[in-house]
Amino acid sequence: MSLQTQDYLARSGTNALTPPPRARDAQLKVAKLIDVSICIGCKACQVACAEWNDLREEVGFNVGKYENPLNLSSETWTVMRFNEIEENGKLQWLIRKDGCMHCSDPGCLKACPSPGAIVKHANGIVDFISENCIGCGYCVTGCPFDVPRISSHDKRAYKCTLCVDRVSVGQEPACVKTCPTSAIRFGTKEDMKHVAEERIAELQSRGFANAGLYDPEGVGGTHVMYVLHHADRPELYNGLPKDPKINPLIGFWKGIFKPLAAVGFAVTFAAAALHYLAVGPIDPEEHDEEEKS
Amino acid sequence: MSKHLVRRHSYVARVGHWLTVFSFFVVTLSGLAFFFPSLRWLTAIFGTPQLAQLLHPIFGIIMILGLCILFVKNVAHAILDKDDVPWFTNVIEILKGREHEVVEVGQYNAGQKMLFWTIIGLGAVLIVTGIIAWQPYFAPLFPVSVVRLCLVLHSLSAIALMLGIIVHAYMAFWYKGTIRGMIRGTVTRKWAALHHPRWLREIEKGEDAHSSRLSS
Amino acid sequence: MTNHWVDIKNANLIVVMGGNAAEAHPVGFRWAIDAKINNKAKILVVDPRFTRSAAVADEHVRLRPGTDITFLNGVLNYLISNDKYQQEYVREYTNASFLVRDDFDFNDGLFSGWDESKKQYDKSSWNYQFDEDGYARRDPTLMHPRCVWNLLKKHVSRYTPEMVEQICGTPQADFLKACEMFAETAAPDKTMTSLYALGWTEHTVGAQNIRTMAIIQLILGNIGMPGGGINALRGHSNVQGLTDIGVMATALPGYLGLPNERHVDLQTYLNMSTPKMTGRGQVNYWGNYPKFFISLLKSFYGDKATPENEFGYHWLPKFQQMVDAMRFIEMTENGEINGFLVQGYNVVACMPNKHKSIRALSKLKFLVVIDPVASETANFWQNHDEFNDVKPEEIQTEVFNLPSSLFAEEDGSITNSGRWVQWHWEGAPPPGEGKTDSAIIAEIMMKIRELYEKEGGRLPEQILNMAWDYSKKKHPSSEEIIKEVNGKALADLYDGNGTLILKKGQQVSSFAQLRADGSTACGCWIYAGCWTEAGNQMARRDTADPSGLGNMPGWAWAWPVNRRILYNRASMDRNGKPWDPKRQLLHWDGAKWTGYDVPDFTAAPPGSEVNPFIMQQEGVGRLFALDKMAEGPFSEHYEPMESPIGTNPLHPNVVTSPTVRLFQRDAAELGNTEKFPYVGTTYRLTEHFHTLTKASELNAMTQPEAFAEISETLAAKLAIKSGDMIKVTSARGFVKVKAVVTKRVKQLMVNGQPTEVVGLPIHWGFKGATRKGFLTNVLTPSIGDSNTQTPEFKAFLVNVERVS
Amino acid sequence: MQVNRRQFFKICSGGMAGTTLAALGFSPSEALADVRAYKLLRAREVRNTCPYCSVGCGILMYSRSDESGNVKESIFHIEGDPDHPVSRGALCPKGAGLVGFVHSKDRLRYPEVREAGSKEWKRISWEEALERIARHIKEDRDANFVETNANGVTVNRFTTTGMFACTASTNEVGYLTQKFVRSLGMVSVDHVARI
Repeated sequence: MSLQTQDYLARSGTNALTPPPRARDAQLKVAKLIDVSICIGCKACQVACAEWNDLREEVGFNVGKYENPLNLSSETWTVMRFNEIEENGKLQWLIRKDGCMHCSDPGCLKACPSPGAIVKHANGIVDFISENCIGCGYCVTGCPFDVPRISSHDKRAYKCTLCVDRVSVGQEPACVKTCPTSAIRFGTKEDMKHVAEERIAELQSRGFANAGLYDPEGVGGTHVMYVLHHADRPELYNGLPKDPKINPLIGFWKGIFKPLAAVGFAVTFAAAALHYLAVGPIDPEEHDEEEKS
Repeated sequence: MSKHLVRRHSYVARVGHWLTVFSFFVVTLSGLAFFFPSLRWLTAIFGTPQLAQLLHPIFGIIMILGLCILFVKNVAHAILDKDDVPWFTNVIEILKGREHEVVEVGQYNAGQKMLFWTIIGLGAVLIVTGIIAWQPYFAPLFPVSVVRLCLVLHSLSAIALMLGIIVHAYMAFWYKGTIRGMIRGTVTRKWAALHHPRWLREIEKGEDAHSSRLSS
Repeated sequence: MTNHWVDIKNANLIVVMGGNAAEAHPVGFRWAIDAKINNKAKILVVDPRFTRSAAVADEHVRLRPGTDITFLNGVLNYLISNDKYQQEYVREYTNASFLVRDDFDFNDGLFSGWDESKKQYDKSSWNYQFDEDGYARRDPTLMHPRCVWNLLKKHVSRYTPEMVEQICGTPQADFLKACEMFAETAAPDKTMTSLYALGWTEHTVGAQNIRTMAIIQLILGNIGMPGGGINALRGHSNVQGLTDIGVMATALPGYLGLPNERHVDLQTYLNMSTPKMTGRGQVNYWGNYPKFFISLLKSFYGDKATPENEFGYHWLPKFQQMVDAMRFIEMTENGEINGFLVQGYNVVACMPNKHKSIRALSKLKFLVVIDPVASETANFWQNHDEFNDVKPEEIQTEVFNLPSSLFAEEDGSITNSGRWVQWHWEGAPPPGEGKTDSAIIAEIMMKIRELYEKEGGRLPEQILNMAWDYSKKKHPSSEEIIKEVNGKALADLYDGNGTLILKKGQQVSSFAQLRADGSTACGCWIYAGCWTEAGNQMARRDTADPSGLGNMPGWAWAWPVNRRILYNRASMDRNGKPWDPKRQLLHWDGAKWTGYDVPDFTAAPPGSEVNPFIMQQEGVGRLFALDKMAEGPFSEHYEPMESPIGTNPLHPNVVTSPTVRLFQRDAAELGNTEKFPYVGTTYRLTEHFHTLTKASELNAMTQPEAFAEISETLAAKLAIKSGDMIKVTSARGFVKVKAVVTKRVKQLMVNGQPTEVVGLPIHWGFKGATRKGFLTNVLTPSIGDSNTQTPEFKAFLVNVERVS
Repeated sequence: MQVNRRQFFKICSGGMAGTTLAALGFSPSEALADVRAYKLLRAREVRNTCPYCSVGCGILMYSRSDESGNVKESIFHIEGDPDHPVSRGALCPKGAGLVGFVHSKDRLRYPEVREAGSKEWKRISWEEALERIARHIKEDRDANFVETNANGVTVNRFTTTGMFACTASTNEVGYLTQKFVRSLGMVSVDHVARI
């Protein structure tokens, strides 16, 4: 298993002083665009994802809602989330496909302590290299979208790979291909932004004045974007964060704290050494002799 | 009791200490590898990084068990009291190696007592945060924000603990004759007289009473 | 579908009513979304529930289950009284101008001719006035008081917005908003498509629901138009094909009828089955009935069919009464049936009143189930506690379970809703000892033949003379069979000018080549052309779309004669000018009609008197249905048999459909609002296909357990929370399911009283990978539509309780 | 044009992967080591039509083997046929899960009989099943066949055994079934369209 390729833009657990080889970054960035305004919540993407990736979630229960499986898990990499809102007498059933957003500045990668367990490809895909995953769950805490899940069977982290195995041979992700209403599109990020513009204009012409693109700046933009009819209130879509950012604690932990700790060790060791050199050992035997003398 | 030696640490206390030391090293090596990915190679001593991740919390619990023993054994002697005040006022002199000149230490000096409470405190934080962040068993039961906070607190306390332990180990190294106390359980009366004269007096007082009882 | 799936993209308004296209046909629905995005189309959903279709619609309007005719007649009333219809189309292409007999009448809920003692109509007054030549009289000015238009206008005038609100529970403002959307498409260059499915058919007035929309589509000028039409979204993948092939009690392939007892000989049968032309100079294509029928007999009986023996006519069984699915179950329960062969049909799960089905199957001597998976039907005798509370030791039915192939394990063709006949290929053999369906049928057939050949019996020639000229008699290949269905020349065929069209043995390329003299054989005339001398047309894969309208004429093959849009001549005025130049399908090239689709017309030039609906005797679309419907030539609102209001505000003396199909025993199992105060309705979810997908873990994962949807008001009243277990009871039995409390189901004000709807998806049972559960059809009543005998699954009465 | 797409597909997934890889941001040799191996590379691709609803979506079925004689083929993946004019490669959740239906744990593998009053299935041979079924049908037909009605009209029917046909089966099976039932004089016949 190769741990490095020239196509990684970033690689977890890798020192900024010794970055991965990444000369080949003049590449088209890919993106998945999810247009929630034409999503019918059919779950084809869920099934296609499970089918292609050979995942089988346990058959669960109905708990009084349409969601099933109820949440993301190591065997469920995408779920439809349903929300009913009623405003001004008009009912809306907001349905959002949830899963990895493939952030440009991935919090999971930042939090991951295992070298090469999380990589960001030059095309924007953030992928977990399970071989290197140690199952610590730091990625879970790094993700602003609550996406990665640790398997209780093999204790490794899992999430959507954007069907990196399909994309790598020139196909689209399974969920994109299967989407009955073309609510999921795939292409270069530029193209997807353009498609989104057209969709937003169309939605605005239908009275959704706040229609917009969800490509949050706080994580450097994402390679999974949403067209929302209420882009001003993303939280309506079952808690899509309005302004997602990597939590500052993660920034501190994986940022300044590390050199501080290193300095702490250095200082402590140095202090001890210097102290020893200055004061020397205190040996009761010598002391005795000193006193005697 | 020998003429030269006095018993300082019971067998149970020594086992507790070395159990703690051993497990501390294990968790530290793996923990450091998790904290500094460049030290990933440290996990090799466990076989694989995955095993390191698996064993880290288990040795953490062992370390906490060791600490519990130490706590039970030592807590009575670790209460700071007014006799410790001079130690603080003379800390510079002490660092210069003139402790015996400026204070008269009992069983533990104030620095040791503080270290004790620091270790116990950090140990408590480590075990609580460690369990909350333990994947895949307990972490999924808590909100991500709590787990995240726990992980950061865990690493902060771990680093603090490591620094504390370095100081602790250095002190043991600096005060020659200390380490044998923790290995063999006994220290020389000279050592005791130098570092813990008040404690030695109390011991000797006890010995006198004992021998007079014997002789009477 | 008069049109087809891709054509939906050409619509300006998509009305989803009597169905839930996004949920039941998600991929077909992509073209509705396409219309919305690329054609600025609007989507209107009229449904008791806020469905997944409604989630992406521009408007959602609620109505009470079983009141669609009221709503649609209300729309008709709005369109007619506001002059929102396409006048030229109505005048020229519908029977609006036709004069109706003076003794036709409608009074207090009943049409003329009702015989109370027989409980049926004498339909003779439901007809046109004819002139001395036998042609229908017309008044193109539409002024005559007896013309269809004025009768229709009068008939629907009672359906005011107030009446709609009273019966449907639809607030007037919502209803009028919907009417305005319909009205916009009265413009000649605007079309509306109607997407409906079982939400209309599965009612006691199912066929009339559809007719009402068909009338709307005719007056809006939307039939024959790209982006228009009346589009049945058929349920199962080949429900269209099996209907075309006529595997039904009284049918033969190609919508020919199985002879009944009145058809004493071939000539009588042909005379009674071949319609007479009733419009001067019209085509009356069904006049070719004898050609199709004789060709079928030649296909069935081969050389054994000769003019001397009426082409084997008497080997066909003649029926006394139609034994359709519901009557069959009734007869079985009566002990009148001994044996039952079931091919991939989950009877216990699919038929109404599951307890009745179980009682019936328990009376059988033998049951043969041919299925790829374990079904509730094959296992009906197993005890599964309250899910299937039976005593196996008391059930004396001998049950055979034969493992068959499924789609992936066979070659063959299936016909989609848009009439596209598509060929598919086998990818792997069936598991274990499984065999293909055709092999199983053929092997049983050969076994029976063997017995008759050896032992004799009753009329062995009926069995032995059926042609079975397949190279492998026990495993006929799909190619051989479909070539037989397509038909071939049995002698050299010449046209009127003496030119050789086909040599003996060649495949026919169109039903126009069929003959009534026994010189052609054809198993299903509308499929003539699917496998011609040029080969398998159904396997074609050319995706070219020369018109840009999505017709894809080179992809697979559509019946009839690869026509993609039925009645396409009606997309132009009489002179051949398209109603909308952007949607021009055909043009006159000086000698014939040609263009992007196969003309649904003759070679009559522009301006001729030939009307575009060539299958009809008078060549026009019928606003007035003559005697074709059981309940009457116009549609009328009748309450469901289990009505939550117990009256009919339009005519309290005739509450429910007078002609409804209801057996006496089943009448005793009807409930009323006293015990069952809420309206139950059943439906599908997008995650599952009936009870098939529950066998697949991948699908079971996505909707694992049975549930019912109730409104927040009902939940509050009964102290039910989402996720609680509830018991839903009808006069037929009970089911226990999880409660989904939702804003998407709402209380309606009907006839002045609050009415609650309980939604019941149908996908679970006591077999499969999903959580074991009840079959929803425990609850549904055994009542049928009077035209189609389709059971009422959409409106019945239930009670709901919380299970503690 | 089908050939073009298919060729393109094969080429993409096989030899020329590198071009695509580079275009989409992977370097061929090493990146492949880090992503899951593409699983359809040499699978046999067969076209079919989804058996659920009547949209008639095109599907591509992938089975292991190159049809060599020693292999019993097994379909391991099904996805949409991008050439199909209606579905354009899309499949709804039902269609997307088809492989689960093909390999359902509930698939029947051999003929079984449940004897009258019994509580269980018993495995039997095809020969026995066909023998017994044919005998049942013949006995019932011979006992209840009606040649003429009360008025002396030839009717040649028998109602006491019925058949319901399947609407997921092909037109060919439908036609065969039509011939089967009518050749026995059966009139108690229906299919799922009615429901």
